[in-house]
Amino acid sequence: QAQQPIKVGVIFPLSGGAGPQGQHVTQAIQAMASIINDAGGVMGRPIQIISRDDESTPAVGVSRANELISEGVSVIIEGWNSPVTLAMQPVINRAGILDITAISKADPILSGEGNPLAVRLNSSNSQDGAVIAKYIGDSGAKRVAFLTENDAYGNGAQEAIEAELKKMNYQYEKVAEEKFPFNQADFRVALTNVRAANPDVTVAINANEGLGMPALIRQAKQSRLPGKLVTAVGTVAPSVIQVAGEAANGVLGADIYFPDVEPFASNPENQKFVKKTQEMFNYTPDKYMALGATALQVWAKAVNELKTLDKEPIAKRIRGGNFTGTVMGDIKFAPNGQLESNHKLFTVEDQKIVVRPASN
Amino acid sequence: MNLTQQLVNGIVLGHAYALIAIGWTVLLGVARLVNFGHGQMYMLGAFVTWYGISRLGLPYILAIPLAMLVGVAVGYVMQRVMLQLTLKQDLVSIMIVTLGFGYVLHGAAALFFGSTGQILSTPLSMEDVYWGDLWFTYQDIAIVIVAILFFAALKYIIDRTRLGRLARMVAEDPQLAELAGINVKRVYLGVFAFEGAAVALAAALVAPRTPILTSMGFDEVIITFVVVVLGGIGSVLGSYLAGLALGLFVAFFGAFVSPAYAMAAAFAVLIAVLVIRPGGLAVSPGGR
Amino acid sequence: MIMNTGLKTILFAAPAVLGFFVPMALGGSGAVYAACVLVAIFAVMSYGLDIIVSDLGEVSLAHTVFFAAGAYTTALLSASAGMGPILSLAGSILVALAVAALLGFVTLQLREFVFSLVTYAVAVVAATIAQNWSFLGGSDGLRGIPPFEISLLGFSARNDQELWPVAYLLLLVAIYMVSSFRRSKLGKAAMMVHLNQRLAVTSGVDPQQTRLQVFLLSAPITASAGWLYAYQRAYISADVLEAYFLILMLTAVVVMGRRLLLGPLAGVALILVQEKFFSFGGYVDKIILGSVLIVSLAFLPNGIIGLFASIRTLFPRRTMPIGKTIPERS
Amino acid sequence: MNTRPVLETTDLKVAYGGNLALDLPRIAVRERELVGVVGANGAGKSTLVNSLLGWSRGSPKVSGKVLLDGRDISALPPHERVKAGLLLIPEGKLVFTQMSTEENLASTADDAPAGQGRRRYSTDEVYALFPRLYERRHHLGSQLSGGERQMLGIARALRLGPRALLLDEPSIGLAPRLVSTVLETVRSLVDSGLTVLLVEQNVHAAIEVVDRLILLERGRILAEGTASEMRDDPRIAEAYLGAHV
Amino acid sequence: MSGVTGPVLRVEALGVSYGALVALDDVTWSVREGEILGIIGPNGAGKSSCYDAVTHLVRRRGQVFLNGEEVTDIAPHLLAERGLKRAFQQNAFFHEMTVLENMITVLQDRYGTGLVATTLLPFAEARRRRDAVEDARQRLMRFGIPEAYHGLKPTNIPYGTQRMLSIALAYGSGAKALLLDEPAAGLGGKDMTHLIDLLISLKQERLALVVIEHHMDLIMSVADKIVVLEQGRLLATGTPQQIQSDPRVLEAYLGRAQ
Ligand SMILES: Nc1ncnc2c1ncn2[C@@H]1O[C@H](COP(=O)(O)OP(=O)(O)OP(=O)(O)O)[C@@H](O)[C@H]1O
Ligand SMILES: Nc1ncnc2c1ncn2[C@@H]1O[C@H](COP(=O)(O)OP(=O)(O)OP(=O)(O)O)[C@@H](O)[C@H]1O
Ligand SMILES: [Mg+2]
Ligand SMILES: [Mg+2]
Repeated sequence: QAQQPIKVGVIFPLSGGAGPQGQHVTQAIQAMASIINDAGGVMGRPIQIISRDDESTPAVGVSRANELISEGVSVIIEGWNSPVTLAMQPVINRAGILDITAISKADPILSGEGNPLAVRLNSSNSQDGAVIAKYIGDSGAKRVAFLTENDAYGNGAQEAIEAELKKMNYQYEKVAEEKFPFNQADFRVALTNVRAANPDVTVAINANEGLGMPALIRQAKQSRLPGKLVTAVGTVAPSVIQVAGEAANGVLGADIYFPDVEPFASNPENQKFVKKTQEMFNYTPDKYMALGATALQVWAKAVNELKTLDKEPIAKRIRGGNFTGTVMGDIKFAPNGQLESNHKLFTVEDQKIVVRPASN
Repeated sequence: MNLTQQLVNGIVLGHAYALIAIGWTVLLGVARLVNFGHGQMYMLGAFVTWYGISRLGLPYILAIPLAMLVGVAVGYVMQRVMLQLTLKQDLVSIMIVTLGFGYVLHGAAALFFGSTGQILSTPLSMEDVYWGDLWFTYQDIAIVIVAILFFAALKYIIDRTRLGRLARMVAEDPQLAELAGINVKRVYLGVFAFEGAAVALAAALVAPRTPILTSMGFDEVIITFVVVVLGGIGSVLGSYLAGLALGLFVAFFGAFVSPAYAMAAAFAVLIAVLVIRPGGLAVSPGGR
Repeated sequence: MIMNTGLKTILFAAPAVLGFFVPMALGGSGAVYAACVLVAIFAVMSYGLDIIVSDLGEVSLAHTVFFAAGAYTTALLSASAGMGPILSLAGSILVALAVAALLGFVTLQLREFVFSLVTYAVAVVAATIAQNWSFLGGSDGLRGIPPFEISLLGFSARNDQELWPVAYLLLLVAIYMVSSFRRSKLGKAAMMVHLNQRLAVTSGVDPQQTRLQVFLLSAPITASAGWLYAYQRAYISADVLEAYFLILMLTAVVVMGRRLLLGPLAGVALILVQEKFFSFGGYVDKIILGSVLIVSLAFLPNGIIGLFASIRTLFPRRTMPIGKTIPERS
Repeated sequence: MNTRPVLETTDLKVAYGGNLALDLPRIAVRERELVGVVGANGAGKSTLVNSLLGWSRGSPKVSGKVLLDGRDISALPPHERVKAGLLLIPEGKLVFTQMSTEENLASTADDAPAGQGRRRYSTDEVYALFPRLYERRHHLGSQLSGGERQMLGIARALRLGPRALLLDEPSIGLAPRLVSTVLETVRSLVDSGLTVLLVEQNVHAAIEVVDRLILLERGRILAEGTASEMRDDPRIAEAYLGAHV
Repeated sequence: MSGVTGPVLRVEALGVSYGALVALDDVTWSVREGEILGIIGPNGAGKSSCYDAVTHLVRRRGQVFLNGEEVTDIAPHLLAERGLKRAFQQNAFFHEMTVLENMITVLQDRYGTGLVATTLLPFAEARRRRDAVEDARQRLMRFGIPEAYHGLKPTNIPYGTQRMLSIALAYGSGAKALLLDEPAAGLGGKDMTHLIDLLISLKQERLALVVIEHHMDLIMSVADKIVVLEQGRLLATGTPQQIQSDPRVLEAYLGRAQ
């Protein structure tokens, strides 16, 4: 009986535009499972990861969730696209299974409507807005332009930045605001408008890492966009830089995790995780992968602590709770289930992410 | 707001649209066939070009014919498989079979090329041209020139040459065309092979403008559809003009309103046009 | 002759009753019920499209809009206005009728590709609206749809197993509607317009009115699938307007062989079973689905069903009795 | 006159599904001969000329041999037989409705070779034969009247340089005046070197121009002979009666 | 105008233009019940265009009266509903259906059941459907289409039989006025006799018949009245005897054949 593995369901897009990222997150979770199993597993039983592809489609996500539920998983770690997460939440919740959202950013995920016991690791729009607003304020830029993906995520992110700027009572002029659909790859028309407005800072908010963001960075460079290009939190991953190539140099961004920067670099848990991932998948983890791994790790810690697999006590332990010794260091969840995180600004130099010395 | 730059954007975009649509114009107008796998064939053309340049180390000028060759092969195989449906003129089935081909191409390309984004950079796309405030690349110039030449040649061939007449005869009544000594199957195969080559050429020229993904192709097929129908089915000149008009519309709508709604607005205009003139812009109302 | 009709009725009624027990026969697990409910919902969705494709002879790419109209109306009426399933069904049908009237009016003059394109354009515009209009939840969609409960009957369905009777009933009604349509004057008129418009006109059929009426019948069928889907999923977003549902519908309509009464149902079942139980990952699944489409249309003139000629009698041909069913004349 | 048959068929059998629609031991048309085929509706006349070309709008099973100038062409697809000089003007739809008269007349087969008894008519020559077509040369096929289409159908075939011509009821839809004009035109084409198999419902008109007449009934030859022999044949008279009332 | 003695169908000053081409100009004729009106004229004279004008399939000038009532602005399908039916010069069928199904389909106005009734009263619908099959079979036989062809697709039956089917489909469940466009084209032998019998029997049913025909023997023997068109204009009207001896008609149309 002790040998019976505990099943953990994992649902991310494994194909389509977000497929590569989804695969990486899944791999990170597998790496973490292997670390946990090496350390004796959960309640003395090994973890078995069952992974599914939601194809970035809510309907598919829901069927996959149903499948995992009937496979008898104890927890489901999911969520790259917000609509997929929002669609899966009620289904998983009704089945009485714990649902941890790793990446999806939409605010309603934590609203409690779909899942009153929601937990999410990725930072929220409002958390993200502050760091960008602070940068704009510090840089003294007066002419600000926005290039924003026209959906809940993009508009929310822009609103958060503007709200923060207002809170700071910072005087600036919004010289351009261009919205575009998620799957846009040609930004020349929008960039022409932005360029004509001659901004000091252009904030680019585009979660389409496979296509839109690298295209935007390249075309901004080619069109000789004046001022600084600032990208929204978490939208410039190493994969984006790889596609964007040289054009990415000089782009400014912010994020919550960097594998080889303090405090992560010296964190033994993180070192273990980075090593394991490189060993198993020949890949250095990025922020998303770290979040996926942390999700599993936090759950495993809670289970081992409470010695139960039941949804409710575990969720209550996580929501509003503290955890020490995770990949992300010592972390804390807000009572609504949101992981609290620290943002760091970085610039891309020589196609490498270079974290700026902390100014706070 | 820089109107001249938007005009340049619109012109380049318009020629790109027209170029992407050209294969389908021929299919639809000349042989009354459709191909919903068009977008995926575009994707394949882009990836073969990319593969030729970055994996096989071919120069751009050789990667293009390679892509076209693959396009021809895919077009040929598609038509070979559908030949019976084509001869029966079963349009509903053809629409759906080509949709199926699009699926297969997408799946196969993703397995083969992977699903990460790639940059298809060509010697032309790396060369930016700055004229005062204006900006474009040599790639953009190539798109405009090739599109114009291609359309002119096509217009001439379809209207004036035996080959064009042949295809039009087959389009109308394959069985009657047989009685005129035409090898109908060969014409169908040829038209589809042409479609494959044309869309691959378009991909090799247009795709370097943006990063490429194996999941792309959806937008391309929609744009093609709009261009072909708006131009009046089968009208070569019409689809050139429709492509150009669409490009300018997208650019200026983006400039004055918002790029977010440019496609939806283009569709709204399309619907309005077709309600007023069901035959598209090229055909006079009530004609035929 | 009377005997014949009676026999036929039994022949139809028996499977209709037996069909209800299919999930139980398959083991009755949660996954089976979930699959069966989805098959029923998507089949109903496809039947709406079926009468457009098979009878009117047009490929409508706007049926996701009707599906979405049902789903969104239900989400709004149940989550925001607190209405029960019966009222939300009525609402869904009304909204779908309004949309269909508009779409039918716009496409009255259009045929073939142009028709397909315009319907597609409508779907794209609808998706843009759904994604951006906060009334419809924008890209976050609409949440908080309550469980399916008809207090009047004391009926409540909190999971797929409990929802199954509703889904199955809806499926039966849809199939019966489609079969009635095909036997009715309107169904014949649709075929006439489809096959030879000039002859149809000179036989006293108004093509435009016929097309409009068929649209008005088709839309509520697909919308009622959206209605149940909203309850089943408890969350609706703009993804219901995406290609996934469109391709699902189209495939279901044609894959078994066109113009078969049970074709769409069998098609949906086939696709979902493959997707749920024999999935090889997104890309391979795409290749499989594409190949099935190609093979069944290009190489099997009678669809997949043509392969099983023996069970063919279970799938009555849509058209009228042909030579052999006519009684011999003395 | 060379007596070797230009067009010959042996053991021709055509079946639709299970029904044998045609069963002919042998038919031969010699150089410069105009052979008429008559028979009631459904006798198999169209089936005969269509199967000589291997062409059909349905899907018949055809067996037997077809020889053109002694060469076995049974295995060739229809368009190859056309190139070899065997031309058919079918009944029913004859012209490309989306093309102008002029385009309809523009040659289409791969450089149909001249010689060997083949003559390609130039556009001017066909316009001279059918002045009406000249007047309508810029009209689309769909805009032509029924009779104009019939003329255009014949004219198109002449443009392709026939060695042997198969005509399926060319007089359908023609005004009486034109019926005789067309049939006389066919006769003069034969006199100038063409070989023709003419299917005609209008026995009355056909018998005036043909050299030989074949009477078909239910897919078999009921009678065969020269025009003068057949004129008095009672079986012909029967068919003739129907047409004449 | 009394319905009994007045013409069933009357057209006045009918004209059709295709762009610059005037295909029909100022043509007037009428036909009574139980009467056969023949329309003859050279190819391209505008005969078929005249039918298109009467049945409102083209834009035209002039007026059309059915049973004394002006129907000029009535939509084509409503004209059919009122009993004005026509056949086309080129055969017109519902191609994917069998001959019998074709016939059943055009009988829908008599045997069809509305959607609501079909849904609520399936048995009544089934009964009507069986009646339709039987009636369709009878009608096909009456129009000279033997039972052996009923199960075939229309394009697979002999051309002559296709002609008869076209007429049967045009007549449908019945008509007050029936316009036929070269019904005898391609007919011969027994089929021709059949056609003549059919025309006469339709005439005896008090149907008003208009027949375009190039087949002089046929038209002269069955028509009560003949209209001759040439280049879109009315050249002559009269009884067959008058027409046959009219020098203008001989010159323009009949030529030396007569
Ligand atoms: N495509 C087909 N499928 C099935 N049967 C066919 C087909 N075409 C012809 N037939 C049958 O073959 C026989 C001969 O037909 P065919 O058309 O050759 O006659 P025909 O002599 O040309 O008559 P007509 O004078 O009316 O043109 C008929 O019995 C007909 O039913
Ligand atoms: N749609 C059209 N567009 C332009 N011209 C047309 C159109 N239809 C017919 N015509 C022309 O109008 C004239 C009359 O045509 P119509 O078909 O009425 O002749 P018809 O008397 O029926 O001749 P036939 O006996 O040969 O059938 C012809 O010269 C024809 O070319
Ligand atoms: Mg024949
Ligand atoms: Mg005519």
